[in-house]
Parts: sequence; C-alpha cells; structure tokens
Amino acid sequence: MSVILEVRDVAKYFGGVKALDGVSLTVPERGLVGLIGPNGSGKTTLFNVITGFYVPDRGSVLFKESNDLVRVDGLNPNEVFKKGIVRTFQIPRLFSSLTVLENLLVTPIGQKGESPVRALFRNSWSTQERELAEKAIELLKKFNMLHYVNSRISELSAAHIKMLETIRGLMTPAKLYLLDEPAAGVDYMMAKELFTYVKRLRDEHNLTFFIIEHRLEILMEYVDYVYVLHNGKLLSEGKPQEVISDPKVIEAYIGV
Amino acid sequence: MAFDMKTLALVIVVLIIGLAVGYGIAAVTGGGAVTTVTVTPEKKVYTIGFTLPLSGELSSIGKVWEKVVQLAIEDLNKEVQAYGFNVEFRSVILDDGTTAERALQNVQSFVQQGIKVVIGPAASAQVKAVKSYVDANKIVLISPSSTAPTLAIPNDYIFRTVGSDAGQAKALAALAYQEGARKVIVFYRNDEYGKAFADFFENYFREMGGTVVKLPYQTGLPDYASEVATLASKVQSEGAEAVVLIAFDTDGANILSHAAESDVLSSVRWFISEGPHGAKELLSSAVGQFASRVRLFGTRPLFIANPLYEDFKNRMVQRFGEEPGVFSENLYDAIKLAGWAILRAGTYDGEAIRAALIEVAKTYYGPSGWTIFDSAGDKAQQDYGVWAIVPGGPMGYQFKDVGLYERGSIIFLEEAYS
Amino acid sequence: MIGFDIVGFMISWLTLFGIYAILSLTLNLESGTAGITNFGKVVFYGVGAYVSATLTAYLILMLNGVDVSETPPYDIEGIILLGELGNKSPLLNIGLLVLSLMIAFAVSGSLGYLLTYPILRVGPAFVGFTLLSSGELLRIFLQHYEPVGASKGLMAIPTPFGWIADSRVREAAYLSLVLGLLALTYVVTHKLINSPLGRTLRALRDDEIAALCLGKHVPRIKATILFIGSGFAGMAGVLLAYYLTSVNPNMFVPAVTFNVWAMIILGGFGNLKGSLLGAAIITFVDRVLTFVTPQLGVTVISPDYLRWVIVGLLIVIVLLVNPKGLLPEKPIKTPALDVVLEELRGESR
Amino acid sequence: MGGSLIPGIQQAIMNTLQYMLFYLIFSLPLTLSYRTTKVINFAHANFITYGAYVAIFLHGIMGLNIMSVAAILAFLITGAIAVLNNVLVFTPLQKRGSSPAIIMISSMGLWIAYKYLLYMTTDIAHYYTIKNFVSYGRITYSDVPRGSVGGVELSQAFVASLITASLVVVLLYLLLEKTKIGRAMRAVADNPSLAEISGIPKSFVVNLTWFICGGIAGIGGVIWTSFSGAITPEAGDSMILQVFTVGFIGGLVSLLRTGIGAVLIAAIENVGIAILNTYFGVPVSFRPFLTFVTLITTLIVSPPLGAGGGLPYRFLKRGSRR
Repeated sequence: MSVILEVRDVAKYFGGVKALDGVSLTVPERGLVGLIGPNGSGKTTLFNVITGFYVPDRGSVLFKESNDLVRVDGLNPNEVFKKGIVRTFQIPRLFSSLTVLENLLVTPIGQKGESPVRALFRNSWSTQERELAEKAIELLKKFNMLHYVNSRISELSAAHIKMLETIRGLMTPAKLYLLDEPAAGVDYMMAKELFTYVKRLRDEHNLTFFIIEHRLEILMEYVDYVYVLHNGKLLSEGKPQEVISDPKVIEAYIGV
Repeated sequence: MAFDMKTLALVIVVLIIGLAVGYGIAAVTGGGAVTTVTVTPEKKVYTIGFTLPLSGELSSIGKVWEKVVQLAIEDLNKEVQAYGFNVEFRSVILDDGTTAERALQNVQSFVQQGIKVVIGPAASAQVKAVKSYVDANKIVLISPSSTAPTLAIPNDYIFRTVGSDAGQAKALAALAYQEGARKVIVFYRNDEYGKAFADFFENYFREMGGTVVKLPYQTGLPDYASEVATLASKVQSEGAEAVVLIAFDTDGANILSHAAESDVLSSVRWFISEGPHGAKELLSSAVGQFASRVRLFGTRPLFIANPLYEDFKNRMVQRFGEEPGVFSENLYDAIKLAGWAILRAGTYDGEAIRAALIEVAKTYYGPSGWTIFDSAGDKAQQDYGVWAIVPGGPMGYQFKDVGLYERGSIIFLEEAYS
Repeated sequence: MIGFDIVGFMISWLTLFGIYAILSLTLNLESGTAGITNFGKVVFYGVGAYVSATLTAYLILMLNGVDVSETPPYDIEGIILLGELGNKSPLLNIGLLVLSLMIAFAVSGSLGYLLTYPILRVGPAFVGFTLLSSGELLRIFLQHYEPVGASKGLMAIPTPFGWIADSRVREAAYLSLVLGLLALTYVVTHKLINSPLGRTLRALRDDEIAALCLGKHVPRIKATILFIGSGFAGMAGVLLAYYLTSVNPNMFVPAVTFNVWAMIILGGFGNLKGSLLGAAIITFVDRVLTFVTPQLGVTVISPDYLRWVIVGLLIVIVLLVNPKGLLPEKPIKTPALDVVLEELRGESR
Repeated sequence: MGGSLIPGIQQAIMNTLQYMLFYLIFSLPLTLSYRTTKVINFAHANFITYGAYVAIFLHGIMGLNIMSVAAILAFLITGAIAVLNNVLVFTPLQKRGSSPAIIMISSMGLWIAYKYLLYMTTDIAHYYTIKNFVSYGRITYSDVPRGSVGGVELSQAFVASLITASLVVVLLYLLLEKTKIGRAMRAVADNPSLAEISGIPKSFVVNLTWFICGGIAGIGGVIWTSFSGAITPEAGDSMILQVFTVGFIGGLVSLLRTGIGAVLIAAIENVGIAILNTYFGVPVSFRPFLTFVTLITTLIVSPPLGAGGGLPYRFLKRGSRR
C-alpha cells in the first residue's frame, strides 16, 4: 500500500513551548490510522500544521497527488482542502444558520454560482446546483439522515452533527480525512456506530482516515495502526495491541 | 420574477401610508392656521420658516437665536399693527442640526406648506446645499450668519444680512498693523470660514506691508493643546510679533486657555476674529489676565455706539436673562426685513417678495445698522467694532467694545488695557 | 394660506428614501449576509459624491473652453460660470451622469476592495472600527485637498435634468432616476443572495474559519462583496451630490453610517425587503418630524436629540427583543429546494 | 530657532507626557474590559464624557470645584453605567450566543443613545441656569496642587493625571497579580469555560471588571475638565478613535503593550507633528490623520490576531514550495 500522507521531522514552537518537536510519520492509502497521546502532547497542533493553520518551524508535510508526494505545508487551509484533505473539529464547526442540505451544498469547490457575475444569471448555475442537490440527497439517504434534510443544525443530535461534518467532505473528491476526536461527547453505542460508518466510508469510497481519539477502548477496535505522541515527540507506534502493551505508552498515560 | 412584484407591492404600500400620514400632517398644520383665523376672522396670517442650528456644531448660538426669533416676531407684529396693518406673523422653527441634508429637508417641508420666506440656515455649507432648491422654487432665503465669499452670487434668491469676511479681514489687518505688528502668524480653523478669512487677511496685510505665516488647525478635536504647542514653536522660529486667531467660540476658548499657559504666546500680541466674541469660557480669570497681558483685541461686525443695538441687547437680557450671541442682531434684522418685504410685496409670492426685500433693505436701519444689499444680495454696509476682554461683570471679566474701524484705520474710543 | 403639497412631499421623501435604501441594501449584503461589520459605509458614499461633483464641475467648465487653472470651479467666478453654463446641453448633462455613475462605482468599489486588506485577518470586532476611522481619514484628506475645494467643498454642480424648465417635472425625473437605480441595486443584491454565492456568504458569516477549511477563498470573497457593496454606495453618493448640487467634507460624518445601520437592524438583518422597509420608516419619520415639531413650539430639549436617543435605543432594543428585526431572514431560494421537494414527494408516495 | 532643532520641543514633550497619561487612563480600562469580557465597547466614549460632565454639573450648578469629590462621584456613576450596560445588554446577548459583531453593534447603539441623552441633559441644565453647558470652560480645582519640577510648570491636570495614572497602574497590577479575584479575572479572560468549571462566580467577576473599567475612564473624564480649554458632549467621542488605536496597538490583550501604545500615539501626536511641521511643512491640521495612519499600519504590519478571532490566512506564503 502506498503512502498518502508523510510528515517529515515537523517541529512547531510557541514561544518557548515545543508543541511539536521533530515528528515523522506516514499514513498509508486506505488506512485507518489512530493518533493518541495525553493532553497537550501536540495531537491537534499536528493536525493544524497539516491543514495549513500553522507553518511548521521545521520539517515538511507531503501529500500524495497523482502518484507522487507534494509538499502541502505552508499552504493556506483552503488550498490544503482543495488537495483533498478534509478536517473535522473537536467541537464541530457547522454553519448554524444553514439547513443540513445547505451545509452539504456549501462544501463543493468550483461551484459556478459562486462567482458574483455568474450568480446573477440563474441558468448558468442551476443545472449544476440540481446535480449537487441530488448528490447531497443520495448521501443523506445512505446515512439515513434524509428526514433532516431541511432542519437546522440546532435540531440535530450530537452524533448526527459529527456525522454531518464527516459526510460534508464527501461532496468533494476528498482523499484524506483528519478526524479530531469524533467520539467525544457521544455515548458509547453512538460512538461505535460512528466508527462503523467511518469503516464503511473507507471501504465504499476508498478514503483514508487519520483519527485523534481519547477513547482508546473504541478506537482500538477499528484502527489498523496507531501513533502515540508525547510532549511533541513520537513515543511509540504499531498495531493497536502492541501499542497498548507498550510500557512507555502505559507509563506516559499513567504519568499524566 | 416574483420578488419584483413584491417590491412593487411594498413600494405601493409605503406610498399609501405616506399619502395617509401626509394628509394627516396637512390637517394638523392647516388646522393650526385655521384656529388663529377663527379668533380674529379678518386678520391675515403670514408664516416665516426658520431653520436654525438648535443642535450640532453651532447649537450654542442656535439656542440664543431661538429666543431672538421670539423677540423679533413679537416686535414685528406690534410694529405692523401700530401701522394699522391687520396682519399677524408667525414663526415655524425647525432644527437642522447644523447639517446640510437636514437643512434641505427643512426648506422642502416649508415649501410644501406654502411658506415662501425662510430664514437660516446658519452655516455656508448648508446654504449651498439648499441654494438650487430655493432658486428653483422661488423661495426668499435670508441667512443671518453665512459669510462664505463663494456664495456672493448675483440675482439669486439667497440674501445675507451679514457683511462678508473680506470687510472684517480688512479691519482686523488694519488693527494688527496699527498696533505695530509687522509679522503675524494666522492661526485659523481649517474650514471654509477660517480659510477664506485667512486668505483675505493675508492679502490686505501684505498690501499694508506686513508678512503673514498661515497655520491651519483641524476642527472638532477634543482639545488643541498640541496645536497650541506647535503655534508657540512657530512663533519662536518665525520670530512673529503677533498671533491672529480665526476661530469659533469653543475652539477659540480652548486655544486661548492653553495659550494663557505658554510663556512664548504670552509675550506676543493677539488679534481675534468675531467668532469667540460672547463665549463665556473666555471670561475665566486665566484668560482674562492673559488678555490684558497680551493686550488682546478682536474685531466684529457692529455699528458701534448704535442705540438700537444697545436697546436690543438690554431687552434680550431683561426678557430672557441672556446676552445676544454672535449674529443675533443680524438675525433680528433679517426677520424685520422679511416681514416688511412681505407687506410691501402685497402678495405672498417669492418673486414679488424678493423685489420688495431689496427695496425695503435700502431704507431700513436696525440693531445691525444699515441693511442695504449689494448686487450679490449680501449686506453692503458693514461697520466693524473692536472688542476687548476687561475686568467687570458677573463673571469677573466681560467683553467690551472699545473701538471702531473707520476709513481704513482703527479709532479707539477708550483705553481697554491700562 | 397654509396648504399642503402632498405630491411635493412624496417626491422629496422618496428621493431621499431611494438614496438611503441603496445604502441600506448594500450594507445588508455586506454586514447582514456576509458578516463584514462595515462601520465605514460613509467612506464609499462620500467618495462617490466627490467623484461625480468633481468630474461634472470640471468637465462642464473645460468643455465650455474655460481654463480651470485660471477659474477653478470652487472659486466664486467658477461657481457663477457653472451656473451659467451648467444647463446648456441636455445630452452633455445626461452623459456626465452616466460617466460619473460608472467612475464612482469603479473608484468606490476599488477602495472597498483595497480596504479589506488591513481588516481581513483581525476578526469582525476590529473591522468595524478600522472602517469607521478610515471615514475620518477621508474627511480630513478632503478638507485639505485643494482641487476638490478643500474645506470649501464644491457647489453649483449642474444636475442631469437641470435643462428641464418646470421644477416639478425636473424633480419627478430625478426621482425616477433614483428609484431606477434602487431597483437595479435590489435586483442585483437579491440575485446575489439567492445563489450559491449567497449561501457561501452566510457560511462565512457563521464561521469564516470553517469556511476557509472547506476551501472557500475567504479573503477574495470578502473583497469582492465589499467591491460590489461599496460600488453601489458610490452610486448613491453620486445621487446625493446631484440632489444637493453641492458637496462638503462635513457631510460625510460617521452619523450617516449609524443611520443606515439603524435602518438594516430595524428592518431585519439579512433580509433585503427589511432594509427597504427600515430605510422607508426612518426617512419618513424624519420628514414627518419636520412638520410635527413646530407644533410643539419652543421646547426645552431639542427634538433632534430625542430622535437620536430613540435611534440608539432602537438598535439596542431590536437586538435584545427581536434580533431578526421586522422581517426575519428568509432561506436561500435555489433550484436545490425543488429537487428536495420532488425527492420528498417521491418518498411519501 | 528657539535653541533646539525643533523649536518649542520642551512644550511638545510636556504635551506628550500629558497625553500619554490621559491615554493610559482611558485605554487601560478599555483593554482590560475587552480582555475579560470580549466586548468591543464603543460606549467607552460615554464613560469619559459622563465623567467629565459629572464634574461640570457639580461645578456649573453647585459651584463645587473639589476634584476628589467629583472623581469619586464620577467613578461610582460611570462604573454603575458600565455595569448597567453589561447586565441589561451585553450579558443577555452573550447568553443568547450572539456573535461579537452583534454585541459590538449593540454597544454602538448604546453609544449613540448615551451621547444624545447627555445633550438633552445639557439642554435642560441650560434652560434652568442660562449657562452654556454645550461648551464649558476649563475648571480650576481647589484641592489639586500645581507642581514645578526643575523650573517646568506642572499644571493641575498634569499632577492629577500623574497621580491617577500611577495609582491605576499599581492598583491594577496588585489586583490582577496578587488577589484571588484578580486571578479570577485573568482566568475568565484566558478561558471562560474553564473559569466556569473551577467554580469562580463569572458574572460577578465580569460585572466587577465593568465597574472598575467604567469608573477609571470616568475619573479620566474628570481630570480632562482641568486640562481641556473647552469641554463639549463630544469630548469622549472625538477622543475615542485615539483611545481605541492605543488599545489596538496592544492588541486589546496586553496591558503592557497598551502602555507602549499610549506613549507611541502621544509622541506621534505631539513631537511627531512638530517635526513634520518644522521640516516638511505638514500642516498641523494633519494631526488626527497621523493617528489613523498609525492605526491602519498597525493592522497591516502586526495585526492583533487572536484578539479578534482572526483568520489563519497568509498573504505571503513563507515555506510553500513549487
């Protein structure tokens, strides 16, 4: 399996604090990779570097584009997204004044109707709009959320919100997903359901997932590889079972 | 195109509301007039519109003017009735907040109630904004205080009962020169009034053989301490003998009270335009002492020793307990002129009144002196007085007219500063 | 003797309403929909007014063979000349109107586009303040710039319909021009909002960082919207300049912006018809007050102060009691909704 | 040439110090209130003006010219107004989850309302006293000494503002660093949700912050009456742009940077314009222009990111390849 994302010796400092200190890791295509570590170990910072929120002080981030790896660090978040990297947030960021449908329709890039000139001439974009709408409905059906199509975000359950934030990316040719604690604030059953969906997405859409998760008991059931961060450094990596039994990891978690 | 229809609908609805309320207003205003008619059936009622700066930048003089209008209308009615005319003049006073747009709205409202004579607005910028509307609708407009030279336009409907700044600049230049100043710094508000005044002053003072350094300052600042500091440094670096201050009341007072603290500025002479005259802030002991130290003199449009002005002043004080502020006498005369012009015209029609006004003004003498208009419809005859700040009065110091401008030179009637 | 000229009243009121409505519509597009807190509306309004005033005054003189370096339009000779030459050829006046409308749009628009640069990365709270102070910047600049009359401003600006003899007809013609441009503004803003762009704008307003992460080029979008909004504001400025036939730096104070804000908040954040309604109500009340206040006679408190206190409180109270305003924001209408409807019908069957 | 390269430089420097002190007194509370409550408060201008008018009405109507009394009264009144704003407007809006923009707009509404409310009050006062409160002369206070250091005259305003400013700085430092409530304030500033968890009565902290901030600005207003040559109901408004600029240079977070901002703006407005005027003939009337230019430059060069919830977008892409 070829590598889709490679992080090479990335470092990010905030003043004196070393949030990331020389992290290197790879994510294989169609992989379901976990990223764990105690609070403040730099997990979210790593995501922020990958998605272009921060420019790394050292090292580089490479992403697979037509069979060769391209540097994406230092790009702006919107450009990173266009490369096919979709990110979700610890606290989901959906557009509260838009309906579920609109939240999906906002996502696709290169919509004709988004140019102020074209926007004035309905016919120039209405066909594309219809196609997108159909696509959105297909997705909602698939994850049986169709009956929410016209409801506002505030009317959704926590799990549905998280799901919607994930589905949203499918409106575009997404390749890699960065999920930031998908199971946070969701009850056990729902969390499992979420991960089943993730697996489904991976299998049906050939997607890759890179997941930060605190609830190891759930994560470990699904992922096929795990990285452990500690104080901005890679502490351990491997198959879930190996990592779980790694004394360094246990020590790090107990130590906190 | 559904929304277009909706817009149309909305506009129509608004129109209807507008009409309804409009008629309501018509009833109200009309009603007002009708009642007076029923009181004295055959009496004819003429309404004069006033757009005054009751709020905004010039509100401090606007408040006084409101009272002047009261007084003038009363006097006018007494007078015309004494002459046996069975008419009554009424005033409709509107606030224009010293803004151009509101002034235009006010004038429009007057026109829409059939008022043909409007007095005000105060600021030149406002007069400019209403000019085209006034000319188009043949409304006689008399501004008691607009002095902008850019408004000296012949045969329009705009009249001004105040002398142009050119005249006063000449008087001020003569004053400064006669008092021995040869190099002066003109410190002026950076608005039309200040700029025009400063330019005129520069010309005249140059003609007399003096040198002028101009120094503008921004208006509407919270305070002018650093401007005054720069003024002081300019006085030093240029080695000027006097400062000529061209200001309104608030900024003038502000500047003078800072200047009073500066040794440099306390060691040169000060000559001031009419703007700050009458501002109570100038009567503090600090400024008062400063005035006598620098032998501060100011000029202002005034027919000195004019009994009518003294009388007008006293009646204002005893009637409202308030001294008339700047241009009050010009406003008073504007009202009187308007009244007599309407009567002379016989018909309440803009064109006729305009013609009559020019005639009436030729023979009228009031608190502001002779009111005859020049070709541009501005006050042709204007004398200028010299004022000083001397000890006395309720606040410890008071304004006093101590001299007058006569054929190119200043004649002092009394010693202001011993 | 006192009658009431209802037609004249409607014309004068609707003209002012039209000018303000253009401002409120575009402000609503910028602030209500795209979430750019534009407290500097007056900047673009003022620039538009000055562009048209300067252009018209200078060109009229030049085309009549006057040497403007000798007699510039801001000096008395120039002003008198403008009065004489102003209304000779209808074609010229109309042409100048069109020209200044276009140039005003371009200049104000570009200024808006450029002004987004400093404010982009500093979050909504700072945007309003920066634009507010740039308004003051403009005013001080105009007060010093001699070619546009500095603190004198410009006057006697020939109006597009000055050649029409009868004043009533002239005013009516001007009103139709104003309402025409208002209609144009309404159609454009309405189409922009009910399109994928409008949807993206609302997304920006809700969470611009999330929008950025979804590939939206937030800076470009914001700049474009400010370009359009400011452009139309510039055209409103042109209308004002011709209406007052004079411009002066002190016409363009922050109070103008606050007035427009009151309109869109009262009418409804994000709802265009609301902005129309808000503009109508406030301009109408102002006009009516000029008839009512004299009935009160000499008052202790200037009614104008009361009026502003009410405007201020209105903003606060509307936000507290009914943040949606008189007309709440409507969902965006695109063909997508039809698709959904068909789909749901299919479901139920 | 008056001895030095820039004639009258001494006076300019004195003014710089004077303005610096005022900007400190006006801007520190602004920064503190924003930091703690995340509200961009345009009504801050009213605190200044109302403080000044407390003193003016005391002087004009009761003939009282004791600054300490006026200051205490102003502190209480403007502080109360600030708390009132928070309780009646800001808190309800925040509870409803309104965006910072909306809250800022509401504060703009308050600003307008308060301003003209004051105008109305001056009208009424004028009606009863026939005194002009719309433009009021400088007040000389009986209880403030005039100092003189090394032959340089120190005006009442300077003495008063020096004392107040140093008190404010010291007390704020002690409050924020040494007391429990102060630490609570900082906690609320840094992480509201966390502060909530750790059992600190947030609403009390916020209200206290507002009270202190409003009060300090009010005292500043009182001192202003002993400095400015003529005070108008616009005094605070025409100053608010400068005051905010000072705050922005501090990103509205760091009190220290706010202090630097105060020095910078004061210097630009006094020494800066003096130099420009002497050597480049820039008219003095450009002074406010300089301030705004400084503001825009600050926003371009070092945008106070974070403070306003800024956008993680880079116009110049360092580190990006091909």
